[in-house]
Amino acid sequence: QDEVTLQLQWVTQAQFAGYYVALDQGYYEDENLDVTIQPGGPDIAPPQVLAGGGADVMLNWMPSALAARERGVPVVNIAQPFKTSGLMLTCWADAGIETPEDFRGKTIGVWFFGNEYPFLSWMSQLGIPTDGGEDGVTVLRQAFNVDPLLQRQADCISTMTYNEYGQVLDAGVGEDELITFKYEDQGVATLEDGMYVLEENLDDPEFVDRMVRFVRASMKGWKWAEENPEEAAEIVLDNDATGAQTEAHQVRMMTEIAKLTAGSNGALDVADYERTVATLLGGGSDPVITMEPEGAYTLEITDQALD
Amino acid sequence: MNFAVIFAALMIWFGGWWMNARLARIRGGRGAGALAPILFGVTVLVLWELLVRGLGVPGAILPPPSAIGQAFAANLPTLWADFVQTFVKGALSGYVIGCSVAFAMALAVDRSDFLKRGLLPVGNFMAALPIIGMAPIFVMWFGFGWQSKAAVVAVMCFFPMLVNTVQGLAAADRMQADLMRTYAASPLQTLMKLKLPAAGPFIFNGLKICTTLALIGAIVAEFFGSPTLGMGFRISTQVGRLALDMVWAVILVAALAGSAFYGVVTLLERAATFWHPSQRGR
Amino acid sequence: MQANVISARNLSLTFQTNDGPVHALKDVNLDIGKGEFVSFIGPSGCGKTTFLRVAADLEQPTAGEITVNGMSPAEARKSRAYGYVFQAAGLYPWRTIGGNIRLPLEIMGYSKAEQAERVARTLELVDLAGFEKKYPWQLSGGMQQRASIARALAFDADLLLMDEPFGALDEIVRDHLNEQLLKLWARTEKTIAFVTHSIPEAVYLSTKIVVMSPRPGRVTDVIESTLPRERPLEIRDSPEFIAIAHRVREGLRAGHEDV
Amino acid sequence: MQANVISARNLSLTFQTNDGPVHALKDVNLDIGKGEFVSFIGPSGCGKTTFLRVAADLEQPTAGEITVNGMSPAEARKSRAYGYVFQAAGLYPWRTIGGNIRLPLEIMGYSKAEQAERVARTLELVDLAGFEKKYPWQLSGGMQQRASIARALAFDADLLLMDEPFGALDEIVRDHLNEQLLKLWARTEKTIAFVTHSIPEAVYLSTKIVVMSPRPGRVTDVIESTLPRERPLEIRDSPEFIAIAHRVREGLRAGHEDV
Amino acid sequence: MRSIVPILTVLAALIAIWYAGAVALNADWARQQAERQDRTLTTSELIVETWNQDRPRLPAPHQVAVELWDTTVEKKITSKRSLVYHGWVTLSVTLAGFGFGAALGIALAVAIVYSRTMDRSVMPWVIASQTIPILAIAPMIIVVLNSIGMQGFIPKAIIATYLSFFPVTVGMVKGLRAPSAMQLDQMKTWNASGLQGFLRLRLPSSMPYLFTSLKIAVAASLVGTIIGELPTGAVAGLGARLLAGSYYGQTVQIWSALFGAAVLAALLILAVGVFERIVTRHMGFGR
Ligand SMILES: Nc1ncnc2c1ncn2[C@@H]1O[C@H](COP(=O)(O)OP(=O)(O)OP(=O)(O)O)[C@@H](O)[C@H]1O
Ligand SMILES: Nc1ncnc2c1ncn2[C@@H]1O[C@H](COP(=O)(O)OP(=O)(O)OP(=O)(O)O)[C@@H](O)[C@H]1O
Ligand SMILES: Cc1ncc(C[n+]2csc(CCO)c2C)c(N)n1
Ligand SMILES: [Mg+2]
Ligand SMILES: [Mg+2]
Repeated sequence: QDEVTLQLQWVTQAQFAGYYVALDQGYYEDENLDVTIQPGGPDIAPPQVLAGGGADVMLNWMPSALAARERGVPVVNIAQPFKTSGLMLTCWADAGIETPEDFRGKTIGVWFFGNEYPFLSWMSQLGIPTDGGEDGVTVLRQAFNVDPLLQRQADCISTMTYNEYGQVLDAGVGEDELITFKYEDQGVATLEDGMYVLEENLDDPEFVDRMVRFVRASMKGWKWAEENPEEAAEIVLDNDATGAQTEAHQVRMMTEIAKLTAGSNGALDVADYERTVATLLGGGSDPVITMEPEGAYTLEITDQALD
Repeated sequence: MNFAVIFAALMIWFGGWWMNARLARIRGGRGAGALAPILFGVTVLVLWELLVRGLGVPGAILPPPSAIGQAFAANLPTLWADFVQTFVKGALSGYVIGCSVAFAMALAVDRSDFLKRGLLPVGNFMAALPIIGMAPIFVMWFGFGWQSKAAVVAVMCFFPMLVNTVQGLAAADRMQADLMRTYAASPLQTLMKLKLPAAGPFIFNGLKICTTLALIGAIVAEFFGSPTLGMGFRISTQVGRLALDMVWAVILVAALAGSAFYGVVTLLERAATFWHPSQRGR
Repeated sequence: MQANVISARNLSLTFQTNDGPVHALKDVNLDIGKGEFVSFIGPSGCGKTTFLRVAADLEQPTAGEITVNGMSPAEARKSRAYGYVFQAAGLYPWRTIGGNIRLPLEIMGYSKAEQAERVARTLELVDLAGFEKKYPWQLSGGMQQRASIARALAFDADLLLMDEPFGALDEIVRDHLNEQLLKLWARTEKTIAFVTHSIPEAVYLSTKIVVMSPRPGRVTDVIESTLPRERPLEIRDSPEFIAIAHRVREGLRAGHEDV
Repeated sequence: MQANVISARNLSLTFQTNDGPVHALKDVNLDIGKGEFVSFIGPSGCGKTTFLRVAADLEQPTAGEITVNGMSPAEARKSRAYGYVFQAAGLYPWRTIGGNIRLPLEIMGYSKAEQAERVARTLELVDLAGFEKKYPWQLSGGMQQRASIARALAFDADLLLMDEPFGALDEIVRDHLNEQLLKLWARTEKTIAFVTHSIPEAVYLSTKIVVMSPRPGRVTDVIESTLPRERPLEIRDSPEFIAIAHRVREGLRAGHEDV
Repeated sequence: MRSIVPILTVLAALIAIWYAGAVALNADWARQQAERQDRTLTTSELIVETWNQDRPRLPAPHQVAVELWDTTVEKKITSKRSLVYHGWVTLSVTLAGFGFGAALGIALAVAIVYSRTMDRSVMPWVIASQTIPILAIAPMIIVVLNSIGMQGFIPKAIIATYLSFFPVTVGMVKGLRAPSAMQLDQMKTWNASGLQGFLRLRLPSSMPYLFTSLKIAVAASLVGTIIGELPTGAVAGLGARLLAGSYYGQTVQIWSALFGAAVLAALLILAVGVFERIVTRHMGFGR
């Protein structure tokens, strides 16, 4: 069997159901692969792990991956199971926010650690400064939970449709009390949760072959998960070493995730890629990437995997 | 190639060591005292540079010292702002609050045997509590600003300081205390003229332990939420951007600030407890 | 008859320790008159220090009674009736010699000028003039002892309790200080209770020698000295001196054999 | 004439301290013959301890020469030629009394059986039989002193260097140990160098008394004792004893006036 | 035993303050919830409400107690939901880190005491090393070690070692230097070898210092392990529980993990204390 190590970008949860399903259902084994899934965490930068040789393939958001590429870690997108972005801002309705223009003078919680790029380029497209002040927004570096909103330390916070938003609702807040801005709807969506490998490895046909099999099996896992959300959530729970997650939460997450993966067969849609790059390059004075990236994706692997 | 690099590294290491051994044999002399650790530090830096470059370690894993130096020089204003936010506002204020509350508490504990019996064991238990675990809770309670960092620092400093001060206030030996009794000294006189001076070395021990805790606490707390500046914020976001040279520049600031803080308290200690044998000897 | 400065009636003190009670003092009866110089002598552990500590209200008797200046020891302590010299020098290391001597004066609220004057005077008395600014560890053991004596003399207590003040000194210095102490006593008419291990010292200094023996600590002999108050050092070779010393030695030896 | 065990020629030792040099020993000339009992007496700080330490190779002289058993002090130390009793007892608190006495024997590689035998014998000698299993803090000060002496006697050194071994004891116990030491010395013919503050003790024990004076530390008088080797305690009242003691006291006083 | 009453009093006071704090911190949310449901709360309802929230800012003591009971006694200890299981994961790393740390600390101390070069050149850096915020470099340590193939146990143990060696070094240096000049001279008069001097004098006299610092070190090792468990992502261990609790806003879980850690620390310190008593009793220090 050939070994493959996958570096997740977050802790074990239904966001990564496809991979756990593929492992659990033996799809990887069918492809003669021995796959290790490494959970991530708030301080693990997957591109760093990849650069250090700690994993063969990583999941990442495209802004972060492209930024890493500019920083001298040449990562290449080989597959894109997520078609749609799940990122959004969730605000208190009573804070007086109706359009993005109303963000001025408000406090907004943002995830950093490479996840700030979509927000920053959106704001610079709107021409809203992010350094506090009267008509700018005050940015908080929010930890990965929803307390800043519930405690009203922030007027808006970053949430994912499939996770944090549900947590806000679970806390007892009504949907009518909130107003949400999906990046997808604002035309600033960037691609999330793609698979990336190091460029130099793609010169090795054996590696490419392994990735082809890996992507094929993973996509099989994703499609199974979309169809069987409850069982998929169960599989994820079995793989969660902390034992801290609840079933209800994971089932709902799986249901929401299925909406994001629905439009993709795993191959990167070049139009989506170009939209992402345009969003990032349009980042005003401090763009996330300074020039059009080259060779940041390859369709070779999905082409082989999906035919 | 790699072999040559490692060989060169070994040579440099032994060279530095040999020089230091020579230095150590030169007795006395304040200059020599400072030179040895500097030489050691320089040896380590040269080794680091050599190994990172020679073995081709990616900059995203470990940058060479020269790159760190450049990042440091190029980002002085940012680093200064981060330093003020984390060290001056977060760590220092928390340090002052935690240490002074603990000190006041220790005075109360010293006056009451009941409190001493009850509070000290509980205090010792709480001191064993991994306070960093409280950081997310404090960010929730006290907000994203420096106040939550100061709170973490204050709590981290509280117990070491309390335990040391209480121990110190009981440090006066029996004869010294009896002497005060023969003078029929008031409790306040006894405190000012006997207990506090005798507690000096212990109090400073607590203060020294707290200097290292303060910086660590303030930085750690920033990992659980912060405004868009501060040393912890900088480290965490720059790791996410793979700007490791900048990360190490911040670590450098932390080490410099921490060592300086420790050094200042040590100097104060030397001035205030000059009479103690540990300050006189050798 | 003079008023008694210290008067003990059936005084007993038992320490409770983990391996049983220790009878440090047992039925001690003793009167010390005003202006007397009383030495306590006896084997190690016979309760000499304990007796002084009881008189100073540093230890509570378990039975019997003791008065100091006609008051309870606690009242006497609160009225600052005595000065106490401990067995070891016990100077505060964070204060200079001058500062150490000034300590009781500060506590008792003397004026600054008065303090300075008294510090200078007592330093002179114990031959330490010029060492005011030194710290205790910069002095030899003997000098520290003298500083501690000066500290007890700095304020005007009519009663001095001295626990082996000259323990760590060599013979010559000791002789010298013995002379000084006698002079001071003659001049000021203080009452002095003095613990020592040295028989010649006890005989040379005292108007009354209390011989004690241990387990339980009690008084085995009280010897009134027949020596005149005026005592040159040579008096130690007189037959009278030798006779008293002999009696003390016998008393002591008896105490040792008991054990 | 006997061979000299210790022989010093123009021996000097100057300590460099931060406030200038301290002349602890200056041009000391001294011979100690085999089987002699030599006491050193002198005011505090005159260099008595320093002299013993130089002989023991614990301190290096800055000028002059000294030989021990005809060798350099370092060689003598390496051949384990002497036993040293320090000014304080200095027992290791984590070892029993027996263990403390056994310590030098272990280090010098005696066999287990030999160790046990010697420990028992020396304990007997200092009247501590039965206390082998006790820890130092379970003993009184005097017993600790005796254990420390036993430790120096346990191995066969012909030379004993003793620095105020009886400093902290009361008169009666001290007398007893003086007698014991004399007996041991008479029996084993060891050479003993002995530091003391007490004039009677020096006179009572020694065949030779070295009087020293301080700053710079030098020998001011060497008094050969005319007392017989056999010495009951009563000898201290003999006119001969008193005469020697007088001469020592005069020598001492001269040293004190110098200062 | 005379301390029992005061300790209980202090504990009772702490718990009372805790309950009061829970009311103060959770009242806002309780009122908001009531408003959402169009209810008005009486004071006593409010108080009960604040003590029984799902996501309290400060959980009430009984909530933590119930959670602790549920996750220790009620769960199989092999279950991932059992705090005992996570405690064990943390404990094993803590012990390893403590072992390495103590060994390294002692070795360094011996080197420092016996080598002037070490003393002069390394000691200042040992102090400086402790001013580096370990949490900041912990992820990097993990990534760097990951790149040479080490995962999970060892990186965490290394972080624990890093935090625990320092107190041992400092205490042990002090201890090895504790013998008085007289004791050292005594060894010299017997012409003892360096090894004999170490084994028979320096080592025994350093014991009290060593144990004091071992107690600090074992607590530090636990902190190091928890720090190591934070960034590696929620895998297993008390640190992971803490973090997971924080992601999902489950304050009760955070607090029970904290308490688990505190209990663990107290037990470890107690264990070192027992070991100390055995050793010192054996050595005759006891009293
Ligand atoms: N605090 C205490 N607790 C228990 N026993 C004590 C205490 N203080 C003294 N003792 C015991 O009481 C007895 C008398 O002690 P004390 O100090 O009065 O003797 P001393 O005559 O002054 O002896 P020394 O000549 O050694 O100073 C001794 O047996 C001693 O062990
Ligand atoms: N290590 C040292 N450094 C500097 N000066 C020293 C040192 N050791 C001793 N001295 C000085 O050398 C002189 C002689 O000291 P030594 O200990 O030999 O005196 P001593 O005769 O034994 O006195 P004592 O009766 O007090 O034991 C003293 O003035 C002392 O201060
Ligand atoms: C290291 C790292 N941390 C967080 C994110 C952002 N992110 C991606 S998925 C997710 C969880 C949502 O439940 C979050 C917070 C990231 N990309 N990389
Ligand atoms: Mg006494
Ligand atoms: Mg001496």
